[in-house]
Amino acid sequence: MDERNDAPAAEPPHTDVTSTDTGGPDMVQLLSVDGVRATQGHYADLVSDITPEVLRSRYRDLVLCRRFDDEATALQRQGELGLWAGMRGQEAAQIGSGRALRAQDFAFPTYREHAVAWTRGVPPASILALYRGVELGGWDPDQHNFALYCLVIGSQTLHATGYAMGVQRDGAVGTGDPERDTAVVAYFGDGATSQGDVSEAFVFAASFHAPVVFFCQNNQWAISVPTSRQSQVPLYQRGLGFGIPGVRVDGNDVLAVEAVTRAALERARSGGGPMLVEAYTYRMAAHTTSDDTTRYRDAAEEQSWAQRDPILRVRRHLQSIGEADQDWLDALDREAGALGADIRRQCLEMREPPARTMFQHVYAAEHAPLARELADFDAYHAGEAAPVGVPS
Amino acid sequence: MDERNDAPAAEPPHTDVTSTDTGGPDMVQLLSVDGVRATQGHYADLVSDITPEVLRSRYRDLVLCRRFDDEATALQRQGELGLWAGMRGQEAAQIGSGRALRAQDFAFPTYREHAVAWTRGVPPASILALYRGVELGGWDPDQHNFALYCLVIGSQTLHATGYAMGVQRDGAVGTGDPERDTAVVAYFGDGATSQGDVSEAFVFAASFHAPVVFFCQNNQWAISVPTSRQSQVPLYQRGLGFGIPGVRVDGNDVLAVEAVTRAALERARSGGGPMLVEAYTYRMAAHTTSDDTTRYRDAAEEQSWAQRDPILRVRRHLQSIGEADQDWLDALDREAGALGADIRRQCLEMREPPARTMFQHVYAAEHAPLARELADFDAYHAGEAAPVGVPS
Amino acid sequence: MAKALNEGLRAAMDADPRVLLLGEDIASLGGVFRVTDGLAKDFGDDRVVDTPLAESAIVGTAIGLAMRGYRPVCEIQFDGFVFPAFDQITSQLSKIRNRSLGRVGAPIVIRIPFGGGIGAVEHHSESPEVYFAHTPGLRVVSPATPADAFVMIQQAIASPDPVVFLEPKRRYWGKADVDLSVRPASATWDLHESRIVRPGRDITLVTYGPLVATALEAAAMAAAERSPTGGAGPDIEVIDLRTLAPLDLDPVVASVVRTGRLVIAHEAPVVHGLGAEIAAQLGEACFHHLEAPVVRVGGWAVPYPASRLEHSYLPDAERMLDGVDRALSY
Amino acid sequence: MAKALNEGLRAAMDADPRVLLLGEDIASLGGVFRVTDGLAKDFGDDRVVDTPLAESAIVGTAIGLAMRGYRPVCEIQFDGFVFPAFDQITSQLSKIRNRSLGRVGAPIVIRIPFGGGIGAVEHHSESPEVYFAHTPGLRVVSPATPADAFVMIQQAIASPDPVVFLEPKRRYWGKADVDLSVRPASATWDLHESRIVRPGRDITLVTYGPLVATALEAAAMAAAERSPTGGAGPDIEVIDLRTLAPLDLDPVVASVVRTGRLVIAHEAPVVHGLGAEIAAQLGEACFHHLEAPVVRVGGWAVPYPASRLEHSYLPDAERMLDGVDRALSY
Ligand SMILES: Cc1ncc(C[n+]2csc(CCOP(=O)(O)OP(=O)(O)O)c2C)c(N)n1
Ligand SMILES: Cc1ncc(C[n+]2csc(CCOP(=O)(O)OP(=O)(O)O)c2C)c(N)n1
Ligand SMILES: [Mg+2]
Ligand SMILES: [Mg+2]
Repeated sequence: MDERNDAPAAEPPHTDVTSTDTGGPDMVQLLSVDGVRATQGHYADLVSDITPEVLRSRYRDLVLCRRFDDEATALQRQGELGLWAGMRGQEAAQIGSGRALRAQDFAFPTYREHAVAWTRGVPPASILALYRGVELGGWDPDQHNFALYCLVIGSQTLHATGYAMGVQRDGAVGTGDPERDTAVVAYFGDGATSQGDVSEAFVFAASFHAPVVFFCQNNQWAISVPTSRQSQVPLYQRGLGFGIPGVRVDGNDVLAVEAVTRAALERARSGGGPMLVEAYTYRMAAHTTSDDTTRYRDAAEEQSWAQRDPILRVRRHLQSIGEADQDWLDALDREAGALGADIRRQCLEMREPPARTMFQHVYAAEHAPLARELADFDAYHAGEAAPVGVPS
Repeated sequence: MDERNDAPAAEPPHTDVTSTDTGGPDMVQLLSVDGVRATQGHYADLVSDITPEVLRSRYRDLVLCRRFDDEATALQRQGELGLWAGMRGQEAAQIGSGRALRAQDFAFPTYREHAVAWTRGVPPASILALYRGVELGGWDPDQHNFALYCLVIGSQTLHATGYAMGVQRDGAVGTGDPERDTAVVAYFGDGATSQGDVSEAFVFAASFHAPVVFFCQNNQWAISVPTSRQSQVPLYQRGLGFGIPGVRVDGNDVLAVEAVTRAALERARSGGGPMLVEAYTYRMAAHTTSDDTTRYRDAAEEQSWAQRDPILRVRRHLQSIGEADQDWLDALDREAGALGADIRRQCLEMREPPARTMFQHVYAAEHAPLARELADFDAYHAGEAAPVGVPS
Repeated sequence: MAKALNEGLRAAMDADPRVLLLGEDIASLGGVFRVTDGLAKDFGDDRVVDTPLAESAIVGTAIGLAMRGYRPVCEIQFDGFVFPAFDQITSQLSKIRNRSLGRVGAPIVIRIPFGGGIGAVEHHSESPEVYFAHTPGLRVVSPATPADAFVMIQQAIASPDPVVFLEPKRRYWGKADVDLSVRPASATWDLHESRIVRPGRDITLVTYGPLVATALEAAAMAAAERSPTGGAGPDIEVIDLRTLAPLDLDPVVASVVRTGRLVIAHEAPVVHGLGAEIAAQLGEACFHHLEAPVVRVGGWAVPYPASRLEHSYLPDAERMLDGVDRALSY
Repeated sequence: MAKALNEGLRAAMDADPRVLLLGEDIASLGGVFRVTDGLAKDFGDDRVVDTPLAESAIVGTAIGLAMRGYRPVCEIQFDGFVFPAFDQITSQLSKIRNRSLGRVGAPIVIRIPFGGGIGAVEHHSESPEVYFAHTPGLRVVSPATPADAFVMIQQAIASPDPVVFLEPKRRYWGKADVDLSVRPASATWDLHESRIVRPGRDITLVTYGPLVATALEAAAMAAAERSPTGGAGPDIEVIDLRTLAPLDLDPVVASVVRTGRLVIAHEAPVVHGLGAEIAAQLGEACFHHLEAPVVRVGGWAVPYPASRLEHSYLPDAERMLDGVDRALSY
């Protein structure tokens, strides 16, 4: 395919039926690896409002988030972060699903949803606070309708389900009011599907018909363990026996992800109950900066997925329809550079709070023993290093 | 249907395709409520070796186990047991599956599998030990290939899966040697399907292709909570998304249960991996003797299930083919009476062991602090009630 | 006490529409101990929720509900069944406020019928309080009387912090007059206040929950031994901790300063039991006042035994008095 | 120490074909700390099993494997992730021998990298030892040195009882000569023996796992203050508990009888920490020998803080010396 082709090719309309990708025939795809956009079909119709202009803004999301990720990785290498869990390769799954959310919706992330955070307006630097080790949280969940990161695999799916049960009790489901009806989305990985909590979340969500979308990014690996160890049937089917329909979407196709997530969210908001979306994608980088992928997967696999880079295909598409000329791309590059520099600056400026703040917010109400411990703490730190003396 | 009809009716052969029962069209049934036996079909063929003679022995199992259950209930009412979890209505599900086991197979029960225990040769009185409160266990699991009861819902499904993984490592799967190839069966209830442990057991069993059959007795209730609260799709489908095929069988049909369980066990033994059997049945009595069913279900429901009593239909069938004359039935009644009396006698004779035995078997190896506690215990009990004195 | 708790829950639900109950068999059945009897009928299925059978999910969804502004009260059917929820309690519930810098609260109560003495089968008689008391971020309380139960359950629900609410199940059937007009705002005492339930001069006996009644029995037995002419029988001061986390040991210290001797009793194993911390703190606070080592009376370090042996496992009045005697005769 | 553990696991697997390892990322990756590095290659996938991501299932299936005659060693990836398995450990693993009257054993080792000090994110620096030590039926140990780790992991695997094996993760990288010929049968000491790692005259400092090295550092700092002319700087006796359940306090008692003063240090919160039980027992055993209250130095009663604050959370040599000073100047 000629990347410079300015006008859409005069081909028969592309449909979203399936992909010939490794995701198998059930996978929804709207943008092929070559950058051809499907224009007909159920899911294509759902995103017919995504004009080239909107798609350019998605592309911008993708590029900026990748830059954010790269900058964080670099900061970690330079000792400015304790750890970084990169998302390279998963940007489309995150931007597509994040952009499908409405303001009133609420998202529950794992520790890797940096691009979803981006769509929720969480400042990138806030995320670094956690990985820099200066905070355990980083942002106000209620300000962004985006929960704090959750490092214990699977736990957050229950919180999401409970939150959705609260939404039901608030009468914010199925009213038909688009500003009011609310969905919840729970992010989790392929490995997480094995945790009891995730299955229990399916049980509760199905039983109470809760407005929650389970969004599984199957990035093929749980650290060093391949998805096949967690399940020998496609993960989007995991919900079937719980009464939760599932759909597999090409997680490297930002358009398809947005379409599929929109449908699932709308179903939830309108009272249709929970649904499972499996975004079939790939963790292109290591699990975290502490990980060593050479121990468990080969370069060929990584290379084959590099072909399916979620950013590449959007650029190809935009270029193919003449919506991404070099000037625009260059400007975006500069914007990304500035973002990276800004994130870096903010990161370096981030100091840990005074140690005594660890005693704060343990409880909301008074707690005498802790107050005494804090007094001891303060006394210890106020005094000089305790003199070492023989018994008096 | 005329229960006295001595010869099989000259009808077209009955098949096991489906039942018209409340279990729905997918449910395997071989003995209708009226006592008509299906003689053709996949599952019917699997139990073609179950001659009327064998069926008489199954009937005997059912009758004796019910008597056991009744006796235990009576003993509890009289204060001889602390509690009793009855199984009335579930005898066929338990006898059918228990009789499908081979000697080398291993079963992991809940707290209600008294009739499975019966098929494993566990003396009924041993089971009473637990409910009488004189022991926490009651039998030697390895002697009967029948694990101790498990009161924490769902836990045992993981033990069963692990045991099955051990069977695999022993090379006792898929050798073709019927004395060697071994399957494991995990019993659990409809309520248990919601526990994370059960889903995790599915994950491990599927991932490792372990020779374990998950046998769910859907008795419609988890104490006061109906199955519909746990799942809105039939439970036999729960395994689908884990890669575990499922089948629903009429749990009140001892023949169908034996057929379906045989098939699942044989599949496991031969290396075909795990399978889920849902025995669709009914807890005709209260959850336990502490329970009060009037608070959550109506008599009409109980009555409708009474029609489907698992014992009744076998008798109808045996009578219809002239294999259950009154003399035989009377003799069986007497045997049951004797069994009941014997169980009662053994129960009443059961004394709690000396209290100091609670210190035994906490550890296999030496444990100094516990030895000191035991010494304190002995000293305390050796002395008179400690004199109460003012400070010396 | 079951009835008092029922009334307390009702008062809390009346007072605040955000309060809702989650648990197994709590709606139509009213809970296996009937603590929630009638509440589903009066407050509806949305506020008294029979959940699927999964404790981790009960606590996990409660956290989500709390994030949405609700104040869930979870019932764990028996002490032994709280462990599937231990991860959600320990790693999520207890930390959420701190890690969010106070932005996300978790005003969740986890009600657990706990302890032995009812002749139950395995896993129905556990005393897991230390697991929770050792976990920063949680509060742990246990009422000993119906009157306290009525007030404390309301206080716990009103607390902005997560509270593990341990109900001494063998005292459920205990009856007493309860002033049903008390509300958290009108209570004269805080959720986290220990109290002297029986003053005494000779020795301090500290306990909580199910054993408070037993301790009073022991004190009465000792008193019965006493004669006006100065016969045997020590005058035992009994303190009901009520709050296990935070501990309120000031009354205990004040008492031991007077008596010089301390016995601590609980059903949980002595080793690493609540008594260890109390002994450690008192050993420091009353270093010069203790006339004898602190004596701990508790469960043995074995799995909770078969029910017919539980009387030999559980501290009774005699064993408490034996402890008293050992402390006094040191 | 990681390498010593690796060698110990290898020796145990060589010695007994029933030993197998279960865990997340332990095969091709060799564990996130490389403790199982190379073992999958040498012993095969059947004996070094990369499991699906579920801790309850890891322990639960280990119990089943043990019932079939295997001796599973489970790896929990980090301390904070043991809680999903807490139910299986507490209600099943710990009780199975007792409830079966000794017919069913559970020779299972649960390896847990534990404690802080490596600058990790949340849930990766927990010290859950008391939860296990308080649970009858479990054994709990923690090695402090590579040499001990090598022997203790073999002893733990050889134990017929379940052992929670706490590996001080910040000492994984510590190197030392290890005698690789020692086997459980040839070891001169038992798994459950504490030991004096540094004799001293003035005060006893008890700790375990990660803080043993810190305690030695503190003792060295104090010694450095000492002058031949009798200057400041107490002579600190350092005891490495090694075994947390059962506790082996005889050496501690003997030491305190000599020194009259005791400081206990651990990373876990002080409240209900291991030090509480030790203080309680010593308060009794050394009632007349203690010249000052037992001093406990530990983590604060707050959730483990963000990593950049952990130095203020974890007891370091200075805080230990502060505790020593408080005990000495009482
Ligand atoms: C309960 C629990 N167990 C183990 C871990 C350690 N751990 C962190 S990430 C991870 C793999 C997660 O895989 P997946 O769910 O596929 O998410 P991904 O990292 O691929 O996004 C593991 C095992 C954890 N965080 N929580
Ligand atoms: C983990 C756990 N939670 C709660 C309970 C209390 N409980 C005992 S039986 C039961 C219902 C079980 O229902 P089901 O699995 O359908 O089995 P059934 O009793 O009907 O045979 C409950 C909630 C328990 N034993 N274990
Ligand atoms: Mg993954
Ligand atoms: Mg049931």
